[in-house]
Amino acid sequence: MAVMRDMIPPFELYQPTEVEDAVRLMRQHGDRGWVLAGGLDTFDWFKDRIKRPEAVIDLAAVDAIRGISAGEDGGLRIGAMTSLTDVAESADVMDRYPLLAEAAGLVATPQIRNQGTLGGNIAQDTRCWYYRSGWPCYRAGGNVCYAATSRAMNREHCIMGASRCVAVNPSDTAPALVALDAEMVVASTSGERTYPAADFFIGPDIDIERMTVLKPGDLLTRIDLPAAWPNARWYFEKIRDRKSWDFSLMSVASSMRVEAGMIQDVRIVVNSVAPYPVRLGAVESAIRGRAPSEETGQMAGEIAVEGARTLRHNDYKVALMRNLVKRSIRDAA
Amino acid sequence: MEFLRRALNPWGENVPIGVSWDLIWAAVIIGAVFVVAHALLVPKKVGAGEIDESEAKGLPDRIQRHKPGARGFHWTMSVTMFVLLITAFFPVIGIQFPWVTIHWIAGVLLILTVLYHIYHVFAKQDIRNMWIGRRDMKEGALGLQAAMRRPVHRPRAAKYPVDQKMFHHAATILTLGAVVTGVLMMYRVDNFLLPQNTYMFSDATWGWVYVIHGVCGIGLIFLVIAHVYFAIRPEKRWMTWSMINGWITRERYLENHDPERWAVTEADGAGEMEGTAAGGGTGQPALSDKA
Amino acid sequence: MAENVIGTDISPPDLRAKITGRARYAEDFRAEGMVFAKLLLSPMPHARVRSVDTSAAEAMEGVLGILRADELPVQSEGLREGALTDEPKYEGEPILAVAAVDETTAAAAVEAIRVDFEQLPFVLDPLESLREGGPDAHVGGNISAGRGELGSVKWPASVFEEAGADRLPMGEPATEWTLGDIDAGFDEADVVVEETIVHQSVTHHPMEPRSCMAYWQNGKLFLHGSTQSTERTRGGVARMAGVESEDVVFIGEYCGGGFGSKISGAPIMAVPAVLSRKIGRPVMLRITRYEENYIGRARAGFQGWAKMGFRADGRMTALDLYLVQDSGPFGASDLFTAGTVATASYQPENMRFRGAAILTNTPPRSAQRAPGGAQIVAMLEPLVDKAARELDVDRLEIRKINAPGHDGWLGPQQGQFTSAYVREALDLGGELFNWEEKRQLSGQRNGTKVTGVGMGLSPFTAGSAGRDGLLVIRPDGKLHVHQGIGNLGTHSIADTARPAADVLDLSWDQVEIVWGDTSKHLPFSTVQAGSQTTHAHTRANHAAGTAMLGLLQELAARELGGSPADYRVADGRVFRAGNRAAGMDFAEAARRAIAIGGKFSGGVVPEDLNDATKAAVAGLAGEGLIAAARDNYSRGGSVYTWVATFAQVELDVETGEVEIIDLASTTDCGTVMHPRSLAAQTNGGVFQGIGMAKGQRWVFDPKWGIPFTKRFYTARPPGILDVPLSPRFAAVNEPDPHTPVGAKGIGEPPVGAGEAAYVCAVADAMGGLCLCRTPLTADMILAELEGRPRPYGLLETHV
Amino acid sequence: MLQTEAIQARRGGFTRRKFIKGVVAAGATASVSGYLFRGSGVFAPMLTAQGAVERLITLNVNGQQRRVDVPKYETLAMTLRYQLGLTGTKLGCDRAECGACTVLLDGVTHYGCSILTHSVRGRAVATIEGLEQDGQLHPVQQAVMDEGGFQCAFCAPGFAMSMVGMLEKNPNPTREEAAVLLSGNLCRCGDYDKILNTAMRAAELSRSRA
Repeated sequence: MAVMRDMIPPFELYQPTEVEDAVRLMRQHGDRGWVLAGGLDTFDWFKDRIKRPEAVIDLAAVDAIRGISAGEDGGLRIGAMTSLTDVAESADVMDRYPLLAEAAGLVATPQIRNQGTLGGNIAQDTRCWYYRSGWPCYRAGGNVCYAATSRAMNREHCIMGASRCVAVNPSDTAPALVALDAEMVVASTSGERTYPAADFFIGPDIDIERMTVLKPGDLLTRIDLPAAWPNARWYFEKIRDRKSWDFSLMSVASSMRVEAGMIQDVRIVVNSVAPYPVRLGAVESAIRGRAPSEETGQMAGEIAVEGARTLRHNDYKVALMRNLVKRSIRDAA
Repeated sequence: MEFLRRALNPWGENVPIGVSWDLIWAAVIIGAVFVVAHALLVPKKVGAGEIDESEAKGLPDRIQRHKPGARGFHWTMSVTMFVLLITAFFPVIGIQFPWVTIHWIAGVLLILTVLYHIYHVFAKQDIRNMWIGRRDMKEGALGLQAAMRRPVHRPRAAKYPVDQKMFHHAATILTLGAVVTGVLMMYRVDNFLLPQNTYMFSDATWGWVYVIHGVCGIGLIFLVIAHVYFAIRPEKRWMTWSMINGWITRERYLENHDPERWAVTEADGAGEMEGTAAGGGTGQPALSDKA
Repeated sequence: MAENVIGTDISPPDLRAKITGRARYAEDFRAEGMVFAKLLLSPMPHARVRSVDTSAAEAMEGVLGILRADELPVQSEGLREGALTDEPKYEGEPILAVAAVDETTAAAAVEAIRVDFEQLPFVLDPLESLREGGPDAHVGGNISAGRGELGSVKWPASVFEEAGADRLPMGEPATEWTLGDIDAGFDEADVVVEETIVHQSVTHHPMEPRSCMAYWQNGKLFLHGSTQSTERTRGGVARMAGVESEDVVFIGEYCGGGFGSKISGAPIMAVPAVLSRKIGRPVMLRITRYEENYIGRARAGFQGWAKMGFRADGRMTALDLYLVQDSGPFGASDLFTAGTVATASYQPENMRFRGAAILTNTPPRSAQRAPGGAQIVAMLEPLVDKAARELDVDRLEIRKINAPGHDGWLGPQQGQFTSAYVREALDLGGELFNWEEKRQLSGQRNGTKVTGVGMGLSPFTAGSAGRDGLLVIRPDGKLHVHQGIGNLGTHSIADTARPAADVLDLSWDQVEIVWGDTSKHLPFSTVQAGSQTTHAHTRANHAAGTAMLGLLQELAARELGGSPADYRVADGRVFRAGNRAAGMDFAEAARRAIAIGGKFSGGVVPEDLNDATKAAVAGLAGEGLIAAARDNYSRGGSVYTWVATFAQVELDVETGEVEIIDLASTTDCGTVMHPRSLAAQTNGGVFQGIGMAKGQRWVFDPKWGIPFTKRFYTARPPGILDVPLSPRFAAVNEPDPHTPVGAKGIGEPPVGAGEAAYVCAVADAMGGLCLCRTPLTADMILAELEGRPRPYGLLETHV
Repeated sequence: MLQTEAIQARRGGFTRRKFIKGVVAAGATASVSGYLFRGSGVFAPMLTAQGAVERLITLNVNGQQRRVDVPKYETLAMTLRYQLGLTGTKLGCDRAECGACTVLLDGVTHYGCSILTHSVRGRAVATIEGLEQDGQLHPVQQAVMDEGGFQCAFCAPGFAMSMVGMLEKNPNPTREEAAVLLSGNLCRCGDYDKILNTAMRAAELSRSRA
């Protein structure tokens, strides 16, 4: 059968307005259903004719999961369908969680931020080009990782957390949310569950076919930002080949509370180095009680890259990660 | 139901990539049906055999059936097998955990135990213990008829009854199949033992490697179900115990084993008696069991 | 007196249509009963079709027909590329086409077709093909031996062993020329520099993919397509469809970018043309970006080696070049241009050029803005900087020392230039950029950022002979300039008409441009490529304008008495010298021309016109005062334009990222026709060059021969944030003496200048370390700065 | 903020129905004037499942209500180009990467190639064809004329719509801000300098007209 990589194959479309209906439809269609948020990851899969769901459940009209409101604990609640532009330009987010506003504002392009959603951005699939070419790799249910061979082109692939699959998580907002101790609220027909952001993302060792805990029938409805980090020092940087559209070669997000010149508490998260955003727990413990200086940053960087395992073309990521971690401490504002 | 999982390779060619996971359920269901059917249809006869006291003289109370090395092998293999099956199939059915490293390390352990076993068999045991000869076949046929409640006299077995031998051979084939393909698959995952060599074979060949591995794994699901079932069947528990403590009682020996086919010498105290040769020459196992 | 129509900014006549959405590009046309075609692309980089089973597709409701390669008049064979093929030579080469009532059905039908392919050995890296026993891109060879024949070049293993991994193996070259004595040149040198140099292949990726729509009416083929040159596309389409040229109406009023990839249409146009005849319905072939990536042409890549010798005074005594070209499956001529272009920059006293153009199973190459030129400039300029540093000669100065003057020479034949104001352009650039001050910033560190400054000088051919010009003054009193050239966005469709208005002293609002549809009687023109248009076609329209002037004078003398020499033409009137009232306006002249007929109204035409022009004139006969003329102006040598670009960058040493802080370009392109458009063309070319330098690329999986850079985000053409916000520009504006208008082309030379300026500035920021390769991405820079292993071997190209 | 208003407008647009349904009863699958998806019979008769959307819908395009039969998998750019004849919206990549298909939905820029037509019901769709009012060019269009903007201009309609969206958001941008707001559009001619000149001129014209 000839391969064709153009044109969306037909599907049935549902546009529920309530979460319960969405969840019910998702359950009804199981893995033959597809949840459509902003669609910017989705349409690639459809147009490449690699994913062919029989039913698409468009969340655009589910108003309950869009918008930004105050949380009970003084934090913020962001509906999963809130556009990235709304997140980046919300006065509340800019004021209290500038780290997230910055990360959301660096996603792709204005048009994509206008349409793409926060939920979609964090739940997006990896951009490994072997996988996205429709090749039968482990992540696609096959029996090989094409990106980890001795001849593979894997400049963008991971240096940590690999387990058969070496793809990276490409999200810009994911590391920011982990660094802010966000919580993800997931609905399904069996009720609502909440995951700390760090547990929301999973590696291929746990499930090689998914990037998050979301299974068919699970709907990410809300991202809760606790009041733990407002007004903390923060740093976000995204390294990419082109200044617009591009996915990150690497991104770093940090939240830091500094008192009397010393780091009291800190979160440092690096993305595009592993199949999930990597929170650097060892680095965090090592630098508590130290000044956020060049030296501390240097030390943090060295610790951060311990255990990194490079592929044929991505050795530079070790240096880049070390330097970005350093900057995330030294240059935090 | 599909038997194979197939996919288009990068050149658009349809190649197998593995065995269909539906077969896991098939194996489980067939195993369950077999167990239930067997439990319902085959009569339990614990200690039903009559003992010829004349045969008993000179025999110790306890007769060693499995030496510690053999028992060690069996239980190590059991553990690795369970680990392998759980790590292989639980993630497929939706119970997720980081399984790959555990799986291949368990696989390496299994290979080591198998190697030990092979060495042991050739160096210290008599491979003919596992040989299925004419008398075994007859024993099997009569056993089958007995199981079907026909009024036949089931003869006593050699050291290993024919069903045990058959199980052993099936397990051998499936385990070796899984081991050989598993070793090849180690070339496709990141490990410190073998260098990655993804393109050692064509993708169709690789596909068959995965298919064989899957078939063996799924076959082992069935065998394990059957094995565990028999191990806990009341009339076979004495055998299960012998795999734990190494010996069987003289009564069990005489009930179930034909001293002609498994001769026990007087020197065989519990766990220490040496079997002496009394047969041989006609395809019969030499009754020397150092295990 | 009409304002001088040359050298001013005008609003192009098609701009309103473009900005209101009314401008129709190829895919915007509809025809009654139109259906859609989709292509089945080869999944393998090199294969042979054993058999095709279309039965399932044909059984689908809505499927109207299937077109196979053997049904096309032009067959794919050896080095000749057909629109479809049964022996694909790159992954993505079209095998067959399916027509259906809608695209969804056509796509499903393509998927339902079974093709049995026999895999053949393939090669992505030319060096692999050069090894003994290495794979060849074609069954039977790896180079073009001329006249469409295949040849084979293999080098012994010793050549590769000697070179090692990081130096170009240099076996027996397939092409070679020398000037002077290369060894003597190096003996004379005080400083010798030598590097392995690499330039990637780059897809053109015009914004508009090469979609096309065709239908047949009364035995004539009507084809809507995207092309750089209108009239010159018609013949190609006729050949592809197997009909006579006069039976083709080609419509291509707008072209959404070509950059050399749509010079005279595209081979794929044969598909809707032949398929629509087969099924009796208009056929739209909407080419997607995915398909464009494959069939949309690309710049040839190079793996090379260069050695330069300089005297202490900065003069280049010797240049030794060896280039291995990645020619794609059907060949490319960049290699042969590259050596020639090098001479136009440096005028080396002694030179040797060696090379081999090797066929590979990668998408087809064609000219891309300065083919060969941009690559060699970007590869050699950093070496010149390296030598300048060693010699302690200023980098701007060393270029001035070696640049050609008016007595300069070009290429192995050492031909003359028509004009060469190169040093003037360099001086102007130095001033515009403030080189003297900026070069002091070199290496300055601010936090983690280091400043680098660099420049690039890029020559390229910029003209040839024009063909025919055709002008009509209609009874509406306006001058209608019929343009056989295309409208690919350079504004040349309007700007090349300006000399005709200038000759007639006519204000610009009295000029109408007729273009883009061969049924509108268009003259035979140059192909719109090679930066020829501005030079060549201003000559043709100047000739036609002069002919029109003569006709007006003759007509006035005939109607109003006196001799033609007594009459002047200005402001839309022909009148007696000194007495504006004694004459007639153009509308009157047109009416009288129609009444008189004969040579005034297209009845008689100059013999030397091309047949297509004669046919166009015949079609217009009787519609006004008609002047057609051929460009018979003399030629004074090679027409070349030079662009110099200067760049200031900041390199972040912790990330390898580079930001361009300032950018300035200058040019010697003769008379400035249209200042704003010239600046835009130059900056656009410079940005394309920067795009190649920064990150544009191809990546293939070496095992499968399949590319991953099929999308913009993976192929990485530059976006608005990747280039400086306010590039500066100035032109020398000295007329070329060998054309009546003085203008030379500008399309191509800026590309190499921008690319070289960027790589030189980055090298400068790295303390003069030349990585000597493009694209120069953050990962490579960072690895170098951190002393970590290189991400890629020095000779690897598709990374 | 415009975006917030847009969200509210959409909220107001939906009633308490459990599912959004088209205005026409089920079973209405008759084709209107579709070129691209005229229904070959292979896919068209896909029956509308219980609770799924209907094909025949009304779109608000450039201030006009347009009734159109839209397959559920059709994108807005395709509907505009092949069903409504609005070919000013270009397809450069069909993958949300080049911006040639940029349209405004309730005043906000979107890639027309990457949103389902069914997802824009109840939203005001603006395309390049709707900018000119009574023969008067929109300030963005006038700015293009003044600055001689664009070369091949295949990207022009998309860039123009992005500029209109930009002005809604930031009527007085700096050159840098304009570049960021236009960074979702690609110009392969590299005419970015002139495009930014045009954007700045458009802002100027827009302010003077307001």
